[in-house]
Amino acid sequence: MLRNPSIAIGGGIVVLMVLLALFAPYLQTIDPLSMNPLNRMKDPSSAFWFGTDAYGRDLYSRVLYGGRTSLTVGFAVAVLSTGVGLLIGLIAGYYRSLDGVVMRIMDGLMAIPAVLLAIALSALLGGSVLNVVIAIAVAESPRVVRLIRGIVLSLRERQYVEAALISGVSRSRIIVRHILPSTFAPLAVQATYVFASAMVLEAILSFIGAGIPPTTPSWGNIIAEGRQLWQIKFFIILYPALFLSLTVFAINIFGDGLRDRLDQRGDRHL
Amino acid sequence: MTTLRTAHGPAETTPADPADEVLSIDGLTTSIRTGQGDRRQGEQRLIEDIGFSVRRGQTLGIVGESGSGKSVTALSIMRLLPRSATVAGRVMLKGRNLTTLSDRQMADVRGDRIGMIFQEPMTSLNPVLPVGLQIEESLRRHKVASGQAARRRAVELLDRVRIPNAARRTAEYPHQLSGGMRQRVMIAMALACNPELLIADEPTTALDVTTQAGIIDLLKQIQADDGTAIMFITHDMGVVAEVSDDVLVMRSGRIVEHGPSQQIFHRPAETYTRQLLNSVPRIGDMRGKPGPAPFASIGDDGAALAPSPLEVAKGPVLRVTDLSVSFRVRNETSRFRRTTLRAVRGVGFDLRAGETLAIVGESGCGKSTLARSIMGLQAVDSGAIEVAGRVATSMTAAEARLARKAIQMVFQDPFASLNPRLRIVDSLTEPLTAHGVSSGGARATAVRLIEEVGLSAEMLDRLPHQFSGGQRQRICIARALALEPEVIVADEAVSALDVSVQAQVLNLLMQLQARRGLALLFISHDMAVVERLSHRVAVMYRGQIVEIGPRAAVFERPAHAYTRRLLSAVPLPDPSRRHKLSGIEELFGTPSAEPSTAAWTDLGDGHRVLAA
Amino acid sequence: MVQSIANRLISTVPILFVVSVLIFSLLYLTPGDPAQMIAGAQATQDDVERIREALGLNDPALMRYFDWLWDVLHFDFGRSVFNGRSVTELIMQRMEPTFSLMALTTLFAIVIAVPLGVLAAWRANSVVDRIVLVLSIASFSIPVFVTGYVLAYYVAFKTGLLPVQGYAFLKEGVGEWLAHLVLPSVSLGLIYVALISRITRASMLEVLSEDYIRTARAKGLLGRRILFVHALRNAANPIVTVVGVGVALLLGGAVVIESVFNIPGIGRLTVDAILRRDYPIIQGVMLLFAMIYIVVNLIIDLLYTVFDPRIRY
Amino acid sequence: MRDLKAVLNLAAAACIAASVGVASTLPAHAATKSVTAVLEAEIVTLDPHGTSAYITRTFGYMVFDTLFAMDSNGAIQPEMVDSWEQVDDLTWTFTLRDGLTFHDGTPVTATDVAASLKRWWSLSTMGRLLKAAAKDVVAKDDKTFEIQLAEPFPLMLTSLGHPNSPAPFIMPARLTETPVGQPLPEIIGSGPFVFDASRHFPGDSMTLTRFEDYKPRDEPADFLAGGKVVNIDELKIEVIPDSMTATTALSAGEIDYIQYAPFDLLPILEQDPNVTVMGFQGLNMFQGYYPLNWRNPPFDDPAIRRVLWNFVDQSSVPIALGLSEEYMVPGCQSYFMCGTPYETTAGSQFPDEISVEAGRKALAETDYDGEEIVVFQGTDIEALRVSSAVLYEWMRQVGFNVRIEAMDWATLLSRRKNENEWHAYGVHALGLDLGNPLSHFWIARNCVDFPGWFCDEGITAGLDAFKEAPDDDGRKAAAAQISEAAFESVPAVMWGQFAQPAAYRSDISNIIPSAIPLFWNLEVDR
Repeated sequence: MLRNPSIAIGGGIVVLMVLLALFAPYLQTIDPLSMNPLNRMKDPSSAFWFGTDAYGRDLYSRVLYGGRTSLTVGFAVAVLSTGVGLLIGLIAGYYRSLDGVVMRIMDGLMAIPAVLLAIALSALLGGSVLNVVIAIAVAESPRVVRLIRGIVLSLRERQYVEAALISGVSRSRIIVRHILPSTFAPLAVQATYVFASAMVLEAILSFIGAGIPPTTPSWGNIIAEGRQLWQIKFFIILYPALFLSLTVFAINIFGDGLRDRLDQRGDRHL
Repeated sequence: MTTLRTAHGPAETTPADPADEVLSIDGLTTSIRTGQGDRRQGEQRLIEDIGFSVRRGQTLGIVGESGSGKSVTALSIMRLLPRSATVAGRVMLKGRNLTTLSDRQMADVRGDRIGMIFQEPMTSLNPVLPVGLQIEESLRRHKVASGQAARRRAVELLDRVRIPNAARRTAEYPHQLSGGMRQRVMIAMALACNPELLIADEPTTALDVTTQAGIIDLLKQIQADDGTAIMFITHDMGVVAEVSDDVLVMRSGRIVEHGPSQQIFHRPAETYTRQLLNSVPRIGDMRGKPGPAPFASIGDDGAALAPSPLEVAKGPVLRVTDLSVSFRVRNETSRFRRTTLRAVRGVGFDLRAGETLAIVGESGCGKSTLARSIMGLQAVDSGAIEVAGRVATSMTAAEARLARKAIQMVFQDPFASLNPRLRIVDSLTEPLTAHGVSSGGARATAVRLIEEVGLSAEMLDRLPHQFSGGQRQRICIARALALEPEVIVADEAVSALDVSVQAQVLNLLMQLQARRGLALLFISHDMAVVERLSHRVAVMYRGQIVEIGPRAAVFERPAHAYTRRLLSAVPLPDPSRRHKLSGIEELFGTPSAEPSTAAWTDLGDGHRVLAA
Repeated sequence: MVQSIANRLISTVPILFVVSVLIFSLLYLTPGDPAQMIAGAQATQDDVERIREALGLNDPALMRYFDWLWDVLHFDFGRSVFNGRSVTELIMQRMEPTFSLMALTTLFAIVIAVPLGVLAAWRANSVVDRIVLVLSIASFSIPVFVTGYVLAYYVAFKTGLLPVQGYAFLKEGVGEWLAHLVLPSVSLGLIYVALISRITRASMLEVLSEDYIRTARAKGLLGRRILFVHALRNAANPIVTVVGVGVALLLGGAVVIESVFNIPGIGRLTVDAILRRDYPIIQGVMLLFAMIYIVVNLIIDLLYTVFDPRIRY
Repeated sequence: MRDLKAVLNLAAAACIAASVGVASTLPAHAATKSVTAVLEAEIVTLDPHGTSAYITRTFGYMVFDTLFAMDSNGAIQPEMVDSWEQVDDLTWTFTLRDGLTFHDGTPVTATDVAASLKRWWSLSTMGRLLKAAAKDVVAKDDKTFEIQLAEPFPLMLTSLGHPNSPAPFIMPARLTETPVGQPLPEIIGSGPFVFDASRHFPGDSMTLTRFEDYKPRDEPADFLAGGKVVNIDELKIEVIPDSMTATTALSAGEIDYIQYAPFDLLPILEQDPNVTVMGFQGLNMFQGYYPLNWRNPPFDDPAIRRVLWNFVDQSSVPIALGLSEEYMVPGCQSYFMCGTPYETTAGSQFPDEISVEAGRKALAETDYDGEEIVVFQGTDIEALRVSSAVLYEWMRQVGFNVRIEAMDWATLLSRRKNENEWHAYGVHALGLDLGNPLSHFWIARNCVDFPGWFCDEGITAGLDAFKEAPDDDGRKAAAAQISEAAFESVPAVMWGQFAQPAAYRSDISNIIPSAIPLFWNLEVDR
């Protein structure tokens, strides 16, 4: 698996980011929340490795902790939306009677652009990590539902599923044994994309003013807060943007690698 | 210069005139780099040291089972293999070595000097371009004709491959044509620039037998007119015998035997060739035999046992009465408008224990729908299905589940009918545990089953991809037997297999039937296989059974016109018994169904025919 | 075909209904009150209550919903709580900028992305392919507002070649219009380029392994004709699908880009309305988005028939 | 299907044609003299009586007119009124100037004035004082109206001329029938600029044109008072929500005026020869506040509220906002701001050393038992965001168990109504309002049902004294009395006095220095 360069490089960067986030309390230099207006917008130095922001907070420590929040948001959204999407998708795909109603609701959710739905939810629910996660997950789930439903619909027609059916295996057992395992690979790939797009969406929510409050640093809100200042002090958005983009990039290529790896169809080309 | 490496080179039937030699191949070896990305790097030989030549006006048949390298040979000549393949050796076309040409020069040769037709006419024609354009662009590319002239020439070509209303057809898209017509378009395209060599790679495999007959006839006609050299690649011994002057037998990338047709079919020198020929059922072989007969001397299953004569004492284990099935189709041609397709119309028959009833028919005749309806996988409109005396169509879900124990199915595609993630033992025990057998007991049964189908118990813990197609089909049969059914429905169960494997699986089915007294509903398009295996035969056409009766009666005294056409269209694997294939003129219009006034006529001995 | 389109449009009514219920319940369940916004921070509770009463916000939710639904059925989408302008009028004012932005972005993205994707597929696994892949993922990874700021500052402000912000209506001249839209479209389009080039590559790869491509090669056809005549049209449908799916993405991105470049489009109207709790506008705009989604899907389906003669309605 | 293809081809052709036709014609100003301004926010509510929002007041001063107005010294001068007379303790009569006309061409009458005042006084702080004292407003004839009082009201002219929002703008009587809260059916005023609904694109821009029939007073313009002579044809007010974009647009010459130049970009703008930065003093400055919620423990304990004096210094937040000293008054300890008529530090509880350390000590002496403090943070305005964040950080360091909740301003306004949900939030207001106890947002809200629910008898007594004081000395004494009570009971804690400088293209001159942007008097040299 690691021989695939996409997986190795992408995965490596992601693991590095996760480690940085996990060990942030040990790697930080200065309390990331501690403000000191006298130290505002200081250039990077030995005291402030990445400089300071408009409140005089240490950007290096904030970026470390920001990784915690951003990765948490990405991970939580990925887990939540794939989990919910899997459940609803299985139900919609296998129980045709529910399909119509469920898919109309999903259509309704999909009809509203994800960013706007997230903005609306987040603005209306109020800014907190949990609410941002919920908002983004609600916006992302319908796509997962569609994906899973499509897979279930095609798997239902597989001969081995029909073979199980005619040998008297119950529906619930067919779902667990024959259908569920086949959804894992595409679901894992989808989860990586959701992971990445949730992190970008979080930044956009912060930009609009409906994101996570700055007292909980995230890469998105560090960039959003610093955006007024970037013409004067470029580093304020440079570092968080670099970390965010690098991570999103890494997750994406990891996802691509995973897809190539898991995609049996890849072997079909001579 | 006809240097042939095999000991059994072609006899000097015709004097070798070097000027006549269109293609001459020597030491052709193709390998492919395996393992891209994270897999191991390596090189795999696909074909090795292939040498032969084709003369003007001659047809060389290349025959072999899957993986024998016959298609790779063709693609190597055309240099159409992926970049990761390397081709060594000499490919001389009219004295020009194709292997040393630049890519651009080779592109000039393709379509101009060598035409090629492929197996799947549906997928080999570009679905989004009008067929006329697809012919014209070849003409334009090789500067044979341009502008209006190209358009006229395309119409002429379509005319020549006997497509009616050729002028109008040029604007149509491939999906608007029938399978046979598509293949005719392919031929027209390949012939557009009057190539010296035509390579036909399994050109009739995807076609129904009656359509196939027309295509073979057309190719013969063209060769007679133009003297084009033809390389005809196929796995079907009957087709080879029908078309070839010389035959080349391939196996595992090497030439096994090469010689004139008569010699290969009548005096094969190699064991492999003999085995191959023995595995092929021939129509007429069964004449005068009372019941199904296993294939002889095909390796390990050769120890054949003669099936016991049919016991007719018992009542039917499966009775289908006046069954009709229709779909609301939303196919690719209409995403919103749905039409009703009446796939099965008023079908009825009985099946007794120990008996094999074969349902034969061409694609789209409704035979698979019939099988699925019997299995409860397809809702039916009307009619009754009785399994072991119980009416399955009126059962509750729970009852139906129990009834299903008595009837099980073997599917066509052995690669799709086993869950790739489950170990064999899990697939085999699944039906048992679903019906409450303990896992220990189920495992013991699985051991017994896998041995019964000729595999060994240590294979139980493997995954499906570690098995060949034939082995998988055996496993599927074992799974179907797990619940001790009284009836097995086999839907094209051997058509995806190579002939030698096919023969083995058929032998297995016959053995199992004899041993267990199974009733077998055998659904197939292959007349020869059906003749070999069945006690009774039902011919399906357009959703109806048009003729049903004992095997001997149907094969020897076919009463329905369609049955007769079907039988006469089958090519025989014997070059000395070539005949003017029936069904040459494919039905171009929509064949009308049997008129509703049609009624059953009893010809005695259970042989009945539907006729107006 | 007209019949089919009509059926399609009618079948979308449930979607619109679902959207309206979703949005209404969302607004009902969440805090925030337009009356308070109107009155201002210094208003006392009494003042706010008077305004609530004047706006009818004290009526039961269900009654408000059915009143609104009734009006919508009569094509009356209500009026802004704040300035009393009709929602229809407000939306109409914003249509041109947003649609211009979306159209130009789509055009830009397709013109760039499709050839890139074709190139990447043609030379799959080569260096070119890798570069295209990395560039497209990279453009996907940078938040759109960062791209927007950087382009506005370095391309527009530093060189003075293009306006830094704002929008010029088409009636003010095509040149002006285009000049104002170039940078927003490019910033927004980069994500889209990534998306389209990736699907183009994937779809082309799939198609290039098809039998008819082998047939085309067997005819001696050369690369460009095979790629653009034989392969691309067959690969078109997934691309069209993604272009369509991307419209939803664009609408979202437009919210951000309209803020960065100060374009008076629907995205900003929506965000303003959300932040201010201007319920009639939020509901109206969301219905509009649902309509756009439906119409775009319809167009996609019609485009399928253009590229693939097998599909008919 | 063929038709669709044809349409597509056509569309493609059109696109090509469009792209060929691109000329790099950049915006050129039309022959009309026009100024493009970006104000603090969008003018959302156009009803000048309907909201206390500053931006609507700004709009009101352009499109509407007032009876009296404040000059740069804080004195009240006549504007629409020509002459007036206090007949007795309970009767005032006023006569309007000649030639006052509404934008629809009808003359301004005393009836319109009476109706407008009665509509205005229900929502306005100043108006409510008048309403409480008044019996009626009566039109005597077309030009004369009389205010009849139930009790003496020394603040008559202040209430009619003070810019505290909403200010008493005059509109046609028929418009006053619209209840406050509902949008006005049309916007007709008698001010120097005319509003045209067809040139109003909510959320984007609004173009006001000069009112040709406006009769300015003869006196020179002096803050809100004096002759409002308009020297431009058009005023285009654009909404650019992103201040970064707005600043770049100003530098690029695409717009002419920004009301609030972003603090951090001030140094850049100051160096730009094409841009002038305008700072403010006194009443045109802002003061920040942390209003406290007296009903939510532990802030029901005044001792714990007083702890805040020990660590909320008066410069950290402005510095954190990016302001340099020239735009702030460091260490101002006056509730009524510094450099203003009622500046006072009476009763100041600020210690000499304001620090986290001092706060920690002070907290230790109280009964604070670790109850959770919730700080609300409005996220859509920078000063709100920064001040709340700094407060949170201070309280955290001091040893409060504190939590911050971020939300947009709309949500904050809505949620602060629930007394159990919050303890404090950061906000700021203009000196024009805070400079006077009667219009001071937190002092004047004493003992009314207002979020925070502060109620101190000492402040009430002081406010009464202020209202009744016959002269300015009396009012100053009352202000000091209020200050002492407020420092003791702490309805709100200030966090600093600062200016929000405006910036404009240097080819604009004679701009009136005012925190309320005024577009009369200014001249453009193009």
